[in-house]
Amino acid sequence: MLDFVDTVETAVAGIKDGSTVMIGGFGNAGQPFELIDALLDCGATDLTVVNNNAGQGDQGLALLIREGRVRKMICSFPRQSDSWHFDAKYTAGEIELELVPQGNLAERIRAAGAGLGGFFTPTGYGTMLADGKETRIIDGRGHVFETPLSADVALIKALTADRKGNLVYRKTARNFGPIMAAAARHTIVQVSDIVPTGALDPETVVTPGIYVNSIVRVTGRTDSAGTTAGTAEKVA
Amino acid sequence: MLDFVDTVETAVAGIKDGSTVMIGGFGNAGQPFELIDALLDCGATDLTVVNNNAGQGDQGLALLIREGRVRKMICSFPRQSDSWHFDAKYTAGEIELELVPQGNLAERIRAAGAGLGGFFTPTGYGTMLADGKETRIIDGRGHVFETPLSADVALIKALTADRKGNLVYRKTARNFGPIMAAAARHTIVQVSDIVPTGALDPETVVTPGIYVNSIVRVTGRTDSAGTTAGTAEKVA
Amino acid sequence: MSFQSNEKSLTTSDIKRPDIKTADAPLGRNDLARLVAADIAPGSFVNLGIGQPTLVSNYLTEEQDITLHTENGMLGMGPEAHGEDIDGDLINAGKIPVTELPGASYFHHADSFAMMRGGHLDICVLGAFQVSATGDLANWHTGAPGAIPAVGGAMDLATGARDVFVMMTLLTREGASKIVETCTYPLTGVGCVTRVYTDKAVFFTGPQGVTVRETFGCTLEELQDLVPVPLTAAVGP
Amino acid sequence: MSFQSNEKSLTTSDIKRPDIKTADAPLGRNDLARLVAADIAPGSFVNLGIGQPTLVSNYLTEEQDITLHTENGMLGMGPEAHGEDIDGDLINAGKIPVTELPGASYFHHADSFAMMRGGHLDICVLGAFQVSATGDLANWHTGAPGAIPAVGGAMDLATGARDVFVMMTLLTREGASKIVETCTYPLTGVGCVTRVYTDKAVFFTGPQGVTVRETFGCTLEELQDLVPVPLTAAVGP
Repeated sequence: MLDFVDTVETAVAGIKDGSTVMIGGFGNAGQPFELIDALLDCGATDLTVVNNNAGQGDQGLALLIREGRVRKMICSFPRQSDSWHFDAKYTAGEIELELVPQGNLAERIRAAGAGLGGFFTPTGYGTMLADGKETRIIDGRGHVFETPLSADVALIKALTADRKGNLVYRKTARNFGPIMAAAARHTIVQVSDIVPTGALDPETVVTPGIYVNSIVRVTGRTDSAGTTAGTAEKVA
Repeated sequence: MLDFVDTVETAVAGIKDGSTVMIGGFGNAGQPFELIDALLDCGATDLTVVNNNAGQGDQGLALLIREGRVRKMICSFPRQSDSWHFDAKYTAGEIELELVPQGNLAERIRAAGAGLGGFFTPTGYGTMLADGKETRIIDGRGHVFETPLSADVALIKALTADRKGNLVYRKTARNFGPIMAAAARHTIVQVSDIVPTGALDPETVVTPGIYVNSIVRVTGRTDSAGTTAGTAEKVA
Repeated sequence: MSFQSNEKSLTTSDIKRPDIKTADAPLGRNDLARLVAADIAPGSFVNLGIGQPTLVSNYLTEEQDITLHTENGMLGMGPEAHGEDIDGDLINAGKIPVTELPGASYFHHADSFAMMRGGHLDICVLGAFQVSATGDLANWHTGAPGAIPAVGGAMDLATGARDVFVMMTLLTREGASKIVETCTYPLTGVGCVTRVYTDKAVFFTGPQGVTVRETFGCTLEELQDLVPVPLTAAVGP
Repeated sequence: MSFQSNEKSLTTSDIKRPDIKTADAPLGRNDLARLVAADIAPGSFVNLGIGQPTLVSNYLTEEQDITLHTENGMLGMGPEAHGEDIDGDLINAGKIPVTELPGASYFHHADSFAMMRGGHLDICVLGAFQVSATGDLANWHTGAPGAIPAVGGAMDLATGARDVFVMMTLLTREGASKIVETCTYPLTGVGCVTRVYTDKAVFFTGPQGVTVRETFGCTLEELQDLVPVPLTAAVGP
């Protein structure tokens, strides 16, 4: 079922302790900052978070990690120049890390949304990231077995939604949004704009509304991803 | 490398005997009729053909089958009210059939384009279409192992191409086109229109030009899929 | 607020029918289609199989706001197209020209079957040759010698939707029950059917066996005489 | 007309250089980038890794008509964006603002890595800590105790492109060869590197071991003194 909610607080209110939460975005592009802030405020803890990175600077996911709310990160690139909160928790042994090559991460998320039981991928074969995993030679090439990665909740950002929940994205901010929407049991989307049903060309819909559960309109952040806090606006 | 060719004959001239050829389309929607006719005329034989069906009536793929040019069909639904040419060859033991559930067929084609070694799918588990295949219980549910399905050549139909080979499709004529384009080593596309580079919105491209090798403009067939033969037009 | 589970579950209409009902007469195809339509929860995403299940679309109301999926790559399918509305590029899985409703979307075959296999469709309605007590489905192949097999999307539909409803006559022309202990026809899917709508009764199937929600023109006892598996009255949750 | 194979293959420039060439001096980073750029066949689809490989884009000519891929979901990436052209929604894999060229396209992460893994990119250019004689690559992790591992798309890039070119200095600061018999750093990919561009020579790597295409400021014999694996001059096909 699809709901249009008025505030990011309402949107995330159902997230329970111990949940696995996918968070869209690659760098700042496509990061649902306002939903992450609301997740911080709502108090849910013991979370497993799936994101390409493990937080940057002193915002968003980095703060969730600093506050000790993330039990485990599943990501491809935790260590960055400004990932100090993750670095500290990891070095202290206070956060678990499952490191996955970025393409395997994306494909595992897709597999969950697509109802597959797992797949063999050449990526990572013969490396330490295949340690302990099933391997198989297929057509003379080594492959690693990877399992689907699903989530209780996905927090993603899109450009525009219609009233059926169909989504379009903007440029490289699309990244993990479409596959996370399909892989999560409950998908919460922040959008810049909500348009009437029929206003999106059916040929150009990227995420059909079937994958979307909650939509909240958030304005106030510029596309160049400044640090201005956004505000949720009451939808029409 | 991308070529724009003047005729469907030139487009298919490189197809060799013994090739595996994917043909797009579901029913008449998205069927590249003119490319199939050219394949018939070019004389290539001993083909393995991948299509959802096994030819209808007295046109296109049905004629290829009638002429004995198809050694093997890989499809989900060969038997139709008007699949008499396939029926006759099959009953006479003159054509091999690999029957694949439609979603597994689509996913196997996608897996080939995506460079995966295979996947476990719940579809078909416990049925005769899983006979002889590896099975595995994953999270309490039975799965069948399915392998990627690639091709030497794909013949598909799209609505519009730009000069970079980017494609957009029309309504349910999209069907197998995008995944076949990615799964074949050489993808030949017939389009209704060719536009300058930059004329397609980058957000709405369905098949990026990286998956396309030859493009030919074909006009003359109406969208309601009459039986008028189309003609290839010299591209600008 | 609690989030919807991805698991198979009974829809709201089950909650409304704690007691078994008995109608005066067997249901015709259209009445059966009307009943199925009324049982689909508002806002559902539904795939209607080729043949009898297609009739269900005639009885869906605008208030229900049901979104129809067709596996050849579309959500938001409208009614069959006629006359000038016919467009060869816009067909359903039965290859019949259809129309597009506002809010529709198109996608390729792998994405379409990923949607189905991933459990995102709430309900799929299918015809059947046989359904077993535990919900095994046989609806694609008679297994007759020399028959050319053709499966299409039947196995994907059976496996993918959260709830699989079957619509069929209870008995074959020869009078044999299509609800059976074990399917003798080749299987389409294992343990996938959750509900069977027939002219004589509505059944729930699953790991616990077969229960009866309501009967049409017969008592539960009379029904039991026709069906070779133990039947019990369904109770509310 | 014959169709292009999907297998790893040498590009046209190899055919043009049957004899080993020797330049007077080692190549600087920019000259090396210029050389790599010139070796990329016209019309290629290319992914340039973060760091030194990015320099290659400065030397690609319009006539080459190279399409750049960035794994965060774009084909047709243009140069780095500056000033008013900066758009937070348009970044490359290094999270640097870039621009969009005519004919670009956007896609999601799974489609982007499917494109890479499926062998559709002609060339990927990467930096490296070490490359083995058979083309094993180590470029993601020093393996130092306590180091926080981060792999990003390195393994996918190494495994996916038809040809993987490495750009690096031949020697470490301590003077050790980065071309080695067996990598001592944790591997990124097995047997994936086809060519290594260094300041002192261009090498081909693969199942048959290491051959040298050209040297810069040293003879093949002098080069052999630096590299602990047998070197032979590359011959034309």
